[in-house]
Amino acid sequence: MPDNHTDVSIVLAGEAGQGVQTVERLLVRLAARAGLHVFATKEVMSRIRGGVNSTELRVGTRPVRAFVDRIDVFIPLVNQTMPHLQRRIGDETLILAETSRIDIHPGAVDVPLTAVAEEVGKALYSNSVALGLIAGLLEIDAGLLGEVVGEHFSAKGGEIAEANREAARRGRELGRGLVEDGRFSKTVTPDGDKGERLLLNGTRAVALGALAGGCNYCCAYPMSPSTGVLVELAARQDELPLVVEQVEDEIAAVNMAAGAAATGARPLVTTSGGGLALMSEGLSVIGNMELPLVLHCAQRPGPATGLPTRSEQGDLNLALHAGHGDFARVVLAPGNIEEAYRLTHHAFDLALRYQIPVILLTDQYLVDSFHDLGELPELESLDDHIVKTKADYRRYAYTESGVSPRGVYGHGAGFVRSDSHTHDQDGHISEDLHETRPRMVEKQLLKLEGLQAEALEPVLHGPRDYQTLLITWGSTLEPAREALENTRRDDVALLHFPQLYPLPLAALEYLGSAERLICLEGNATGQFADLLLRELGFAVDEKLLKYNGLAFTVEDVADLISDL
Amino acid sequence: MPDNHTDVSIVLAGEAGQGVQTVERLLVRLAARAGLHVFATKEVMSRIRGGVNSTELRVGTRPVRAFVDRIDVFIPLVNQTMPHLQRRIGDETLILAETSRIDIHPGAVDVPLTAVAEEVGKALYSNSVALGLIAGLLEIDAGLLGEVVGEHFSAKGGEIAEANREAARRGRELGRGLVEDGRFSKTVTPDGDKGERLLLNGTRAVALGALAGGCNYCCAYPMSPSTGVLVELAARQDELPLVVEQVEDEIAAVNMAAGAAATGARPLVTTSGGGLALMSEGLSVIGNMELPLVLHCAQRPGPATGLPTRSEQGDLNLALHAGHGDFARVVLAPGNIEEAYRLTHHAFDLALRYQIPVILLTDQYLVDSFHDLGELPELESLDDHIVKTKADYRRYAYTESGVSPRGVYGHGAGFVRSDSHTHDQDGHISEDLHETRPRMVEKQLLKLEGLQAEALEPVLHGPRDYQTLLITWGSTLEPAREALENTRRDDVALLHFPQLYPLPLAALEYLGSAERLICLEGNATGQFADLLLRELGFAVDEKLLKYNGLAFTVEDVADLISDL
Amino acid sequence: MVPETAKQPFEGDFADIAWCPGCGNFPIRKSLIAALQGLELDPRKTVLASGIGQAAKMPHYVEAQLFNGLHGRVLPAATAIKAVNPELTVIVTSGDGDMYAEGGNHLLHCIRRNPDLTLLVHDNMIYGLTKGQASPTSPRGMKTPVQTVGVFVEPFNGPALALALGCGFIARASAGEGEQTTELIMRAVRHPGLAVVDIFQPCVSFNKLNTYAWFKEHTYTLDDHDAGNRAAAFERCLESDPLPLGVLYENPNPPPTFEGQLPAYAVDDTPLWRRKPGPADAEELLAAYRV
Amino acid sequence: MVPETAKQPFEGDFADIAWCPGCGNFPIRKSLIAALQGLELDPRKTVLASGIGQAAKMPHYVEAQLFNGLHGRVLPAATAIKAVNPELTVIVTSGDGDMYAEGGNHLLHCIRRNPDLTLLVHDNMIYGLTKGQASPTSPRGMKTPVQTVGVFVEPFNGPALALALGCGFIARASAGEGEQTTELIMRAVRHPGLAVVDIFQPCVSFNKLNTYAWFKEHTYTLDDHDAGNRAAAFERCLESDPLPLGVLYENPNPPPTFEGQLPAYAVDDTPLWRRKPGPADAEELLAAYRV
Ligand SMILES: Cc1ncc(C[n+]2csc(CCOP(=O)(O)OP(=O)(O)O)c2C)c(N)n1
Ligand SMILES: Cc1ncc(C[n+]2csc(CCOP(=O)(O)OP(=O)(O)O)c2C)c(N)n1
Ligand code: SF4
Ligand code: SF4
Ligand SMILES: [Mg+2]
Ligand SMILES: [Mg+2]
Repeated sequence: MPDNHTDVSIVLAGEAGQGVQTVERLLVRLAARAGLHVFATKEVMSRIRGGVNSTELRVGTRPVRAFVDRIDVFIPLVNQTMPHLQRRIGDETLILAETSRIDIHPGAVDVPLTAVAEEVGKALYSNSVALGLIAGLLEIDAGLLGEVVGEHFSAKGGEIAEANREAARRGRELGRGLVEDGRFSKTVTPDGDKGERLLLNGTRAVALGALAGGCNYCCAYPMSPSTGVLVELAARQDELPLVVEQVEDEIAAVNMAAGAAATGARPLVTTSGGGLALMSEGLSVIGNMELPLVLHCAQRPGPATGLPTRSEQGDLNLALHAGHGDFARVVLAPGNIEEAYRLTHHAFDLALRYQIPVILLTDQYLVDSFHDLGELPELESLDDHIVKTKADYRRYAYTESGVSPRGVYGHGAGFVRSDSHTHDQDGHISEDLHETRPRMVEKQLLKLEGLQAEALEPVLHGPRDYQTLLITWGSTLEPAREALENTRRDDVALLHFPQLYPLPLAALEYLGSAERLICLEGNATGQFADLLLRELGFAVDEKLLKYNGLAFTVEDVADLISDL
Repeated sequence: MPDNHTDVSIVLAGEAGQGVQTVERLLVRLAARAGLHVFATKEVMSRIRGGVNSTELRVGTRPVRAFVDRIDVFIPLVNQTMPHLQRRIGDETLILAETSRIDIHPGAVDVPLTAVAEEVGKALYSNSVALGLIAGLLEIDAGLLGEVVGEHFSAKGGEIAEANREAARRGRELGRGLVEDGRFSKTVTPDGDKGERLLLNGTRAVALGALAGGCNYCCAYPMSPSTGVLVELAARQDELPLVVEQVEDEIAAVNMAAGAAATGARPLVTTSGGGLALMSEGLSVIGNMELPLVLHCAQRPGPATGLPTRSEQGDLNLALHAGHGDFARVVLAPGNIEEAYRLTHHAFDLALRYQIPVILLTDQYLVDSFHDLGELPELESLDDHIVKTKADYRRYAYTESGVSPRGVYGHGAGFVRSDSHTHDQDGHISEDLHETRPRMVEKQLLKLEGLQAEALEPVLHGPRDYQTLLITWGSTLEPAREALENTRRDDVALLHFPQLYPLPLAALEYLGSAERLICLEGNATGQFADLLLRELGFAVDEKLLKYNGLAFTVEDVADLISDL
Repeated sequence: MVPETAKQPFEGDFADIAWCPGCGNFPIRKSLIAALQGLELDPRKTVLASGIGQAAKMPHYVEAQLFNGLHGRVLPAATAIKAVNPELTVIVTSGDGDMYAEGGNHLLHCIRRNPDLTLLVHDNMIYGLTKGQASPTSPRGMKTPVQTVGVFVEPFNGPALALALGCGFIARASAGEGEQTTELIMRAVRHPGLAVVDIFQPCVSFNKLNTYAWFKEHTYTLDDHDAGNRAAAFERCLESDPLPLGVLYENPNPPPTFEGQLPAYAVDDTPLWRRKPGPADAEELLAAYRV
Repeated sequence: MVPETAKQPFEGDFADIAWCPGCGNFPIRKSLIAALQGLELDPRKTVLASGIGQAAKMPHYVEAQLFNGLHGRVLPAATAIKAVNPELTVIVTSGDGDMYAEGGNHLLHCIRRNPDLTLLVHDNMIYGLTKGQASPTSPRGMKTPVQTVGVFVEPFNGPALALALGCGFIARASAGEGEQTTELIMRAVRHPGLAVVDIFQPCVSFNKLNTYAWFKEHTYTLDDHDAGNRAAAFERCLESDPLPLGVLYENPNPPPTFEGQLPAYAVDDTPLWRRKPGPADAEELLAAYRV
């Protein structure tokens, strides 16, 4: 492939606990401040120390928002490798290693990170040397580098900050040297966009979207990769009207959310697939009690414990069907960081307006990936849709939309009865099979009509008169979009679904216009393809499935397109 | 409709605890011994005393195996009714009531049950009077009546037995009187089949099928309507090599079963929808650990607590998708009592041969309905497929079928490692994304190929060159079959699916030959119709859905057919 | 004067109560209503919360706010109800299976959290609603259709467990002792923090062993017991025949409640449901993520 | 003589152990292997069972039979392993989150059932694997990324709970005290019935409070304690500073085990997995349903 990339892909590999993540964070900030576009994603092992983790940093002239296989610069900090990483190192990859310590990469160019760090003070500073090295390769201004390093280490005292600044400066010289020697020749330049930019990952986008949606109760049990949202919200519990409670297990989380919702709160539960599985019964009670709940599920590879720190899109079937019996629900799946922000807020809107559970599916890749972006959309303040009850209030009154006015305990003259049985309009247990039972089932399912009518439409990328249509949901969007843009094919387009259930009928026309449908999914059976067939009657012609624990790369999709 | 029925449908309605079930049991035995065919089903409220429960008894010349709306004789023992019961009482219904006490049924013929009982001794005997009354209507031999009543009450002592026999005799006279007065004129006669007959309900069929399949470990948490299977097996725990343990919750059940299976047992778990929902995570571990498990789910109406003692077929989606991630499973759903026996055994066979979870879906109607039947099929003794391990044993060795030899702890020189993570062939945690992860996923899913190849074929009832094909699964089979037989249409047939997943490809031809497909299901959304579309690409033309807590009746299906 | 026909608070108009005639739940209902009336609580500010079982039907038979959730899962819900609106009085009614089997884990952690709830466990030593299987508190040797050879595991000791985990108020009552039960419920509701009352309750349909008479015979009322002493309380909790009735333990310095320590109420005690973040907060926080 | 290079039983050949250098799980592993060797157990007849967490990875680092199930769910599985094959020695390794949070309900009921298992709870007062949230045993005031205002609920007292529910053997060990830990594990394995050992374990990555030094300073070894006395044991279990190490309670008359009372073993002690019903049994039972 001709090297026509407008970005540099740099991969650092190190042991857990070796500080690769600090380099990632600083570099992202540095590049963004330098006016460059930046993307960072990590893949880590399920351990706290040791092993081999890696971080990919893409720095570009144009926006970069996706994972690529290609590695332009590889910086191993550990003398060990993983086959899935090794595979990505190509002939063109510049390998920069401390060859005295790291001797498994034959073509490596020596960069004496530790030696330089020790010259400055101690070996500990070698991360700052590495940061400087990259800054040098990217021709980032020395002053800016010093500023970012200084800010980060200022809390640790002036001396340490100064030493790290010096280490970074020395690293930068190493980098500049490589450029000058012609060892590295890619240049990325700022695109001139001077607007302020945001640096977010999916975790933060979900957490902020929840707050924008008025979330005031978050209960969860820690589970990778969903814990970040809990942590992000916990950090706000002393400034905002917000209860954040780590509970004893996932079942407590969903049932606690039920109590919170019945009392008028706007609960968020965050978990991963195993936790969602445990909440299955509870989801059914949210459905039958008609309570608003947003349930964020950050997917990781299953089944069972699977790969705790990796990515997959294997919980769609569970999200669609968790719980027993028939009840109304919505499943949303943001494709990128903006969408994560917007859809989390939208999830609260739907949950509150329809009194239903809304499941928000993300994955490890999305929640852990950062990139710079412009302003986020302005969101509306959401109404609770709570009424002051009258004495004759009926929690489950039949209405035309299936949605009954929402009363809460102690607000008004009525009694609010939230019940898990088949109940009458008052919320009392009913065994009237002739009238109440079927009618109450229909009342609840009626909500699906409204939900379907306002389902978020799929978004088309690429030419309008496509022959082949690639279909994505969730985080596959960005790698697919970049691959499509790169190929500039006028016969291939991409249809991305932010809402997975109920499916928007608007999809029919898009699907019907294609000669060939290809579904891209991060699971082993093609769960969304199954759903398209079941809900819309369209059988896809081909599936591109990935289930090794990694997200799709731009190349995965590019290869697919070039084979068309 | 002309009264061309060869059976009598008798409904008794009484409070919970009033003894209606004793009458049901005795009458079933009595009729069967008299050489008549008999069917009994009950519908009860979720309470121990009071309310209105009813039992339907059909007694016929030909085999009777299904629920009908039509009531020929209605015997209310309680002065209260339920709309769904009231609706079934027609002009032709003979209502026999103690009119002094029960005054809400205008056309009732007085039968002084209590008065007669008191004459004999005490009011308590009135159930025996009622039994005799029915025996009289059915022209059952007095000697046989005395015998059956005597057997039942013998344990309570000679005097009580004698009094009940007398009460029954007097009741029989009441019945004979009604026939002689021309108040009742239906006759059913033995069909001459002198073969020994069995009287089973679905609960017993599942329990016995499990024992035939070698079940030696049953762990469960009580939940209507699945508890019967637990009770049925518990009754055998001191004669058979069988552990029956009531656990603290459903999650304990499925995880205990995992431990039992890993050690070489053949576990059965029995539950209902809410319990299955709670076991979702556990099901995923059974899948990933590759352990044999039979999970019986007796469905009741959901969502959430729903209607605990009623019937529905609303947990299919859950059975198909419970658990996170992709793994192999089988879902079977017996249509009647023979099938319940046979498929439970078959479920063990599949679970043991493929080391997978097999879910057996029944429902309240099936587990609680009795009828007489001929001999059950002879079943084979199943092999454990356990190997004696060698020192180099690998629990998850790759094989052509995806099934690895099954070792158990302490049997042989090897180490058996049952693990819930993504693991290597040895069962140790693996994070090798390049090779092990995808390969292990594929190994597990490979089993689905074998399973699909040997999937149980659907069974056609009715003419081979149908235009309209009715589709049933689970307990809808028998009402549909009877309705179809009654109509004698040569353009309508019935296709019944004993196996729901993976679906047999043989179904394609059946479905393809129909001009019109109608799916009959006991749920509100048509879950099986969705599955047919998703798996086989056939969209049904129509759905007949019932979700009021009652099973389909013969008339429900007959009405559908006559509207065709 | 209230006209004779008018219903007193909480009594409501419940024609059809699904319990068996003679069931111990009836006297408990009476005691509960008397206690709520005695405390002069406002039914509209009182939530009765429950799971599933015969005892758990109670909220449907008392005129108050109702939350009737899943079997075993009421405590996390009740904790949230109180946290989201601390102005409410929250009473949980539960059974020995609901609370000590399916709900066991939530009980442990609810005791640790110590929300200001009153937990009534109707302890009939049997599963009533599912027709007579052993419950965690069934005595050794009890035969049932599932425990055909008799229960052979140790009965669950709820009060001892609560004490071990630091619960601030633990009492035992008996349905047959109506006034005492009323009294104990009143004290439990008044206790600031989680108060557990295990109430012996005859199940006339399925437990033929632990009847009204049996409970009468095998219980005594605590007299000179120092309820403020945890070690003394432990010995009382372990007594098995006769079984003590009354307050087994009450912490003289009850620890702070869950809701009382939530940062959300540190400066503003308006119930949480009336307050929430919004887009403005999100935007303010976004500032931290600007490069 | 064993050649120097040969591995001793249970040691295995585990090049890559995923714990952090310095983690308290290393000394616990050493104590555990020493105990298993000391008891001269056959690795092929010994099952190490666990859930999920750092402690729960132990079975992957000891050469023995392995069952590594779901987070919090090991006890029901381990109970069945022992019931299906009582010839096996079953050791459960678990963490404070795994056992006392997600697994709490199973712990309660495992204590009641009393299968002959040894339960080791590696108590590091933190969630290690998920990177440092509070666990049920985290002390009040501990700040974490989730407990930003500090833990404000009562720490979970595992030994007191076990005692309240009648567990027959309860001990506390400390990873730093290797020999004592070996000793206690050996006694626990020998105890006929469920034996619980709560082992203090420094987590060097996330718990900066409860370090090796802290445990050294805040523990003492029980000396003239009457471990056969439940009331005395309760007082010891409630002690919080210093914390006692050693056997807190051992029932001199241990109650019968779960598997020992199963009807399936009443007349035949062949492990259940070698025995099963079959079609002939089903047919015999069918006779009862013939009219
Ligand atoms: C998840 C789940 N499992 C099982 C059941 C069935 N179930 C309902 S009540 C009950 C136990 C009843 O016993 P208890 O809590 O002691 O209440 P009681 O009826 O004795 O008052 C059970 C097992 C259920 N509703 N949900
Ligand atoms: C159902 C489920 N919920 C959550 C998790 C995530 N998880 C894994 S280990 C763990 C807790 C670890 O703490 P602990 O049990 O104390 O073990 P440690 O790592 O400290 O040894 C959690 C929450 C999971 N694997 N499964
Ligand atoms: S079954 Fe027992 S607990 Fe339930 S209502 Fe009847 S007597 Fe009461
Ligand atoms: S995180 Fe803590 S418990 Fe886990 S391995 Fe590291 S030191 Fe040990
Ligand atoms: Mg009970
Ligand atoms: Mg821990």
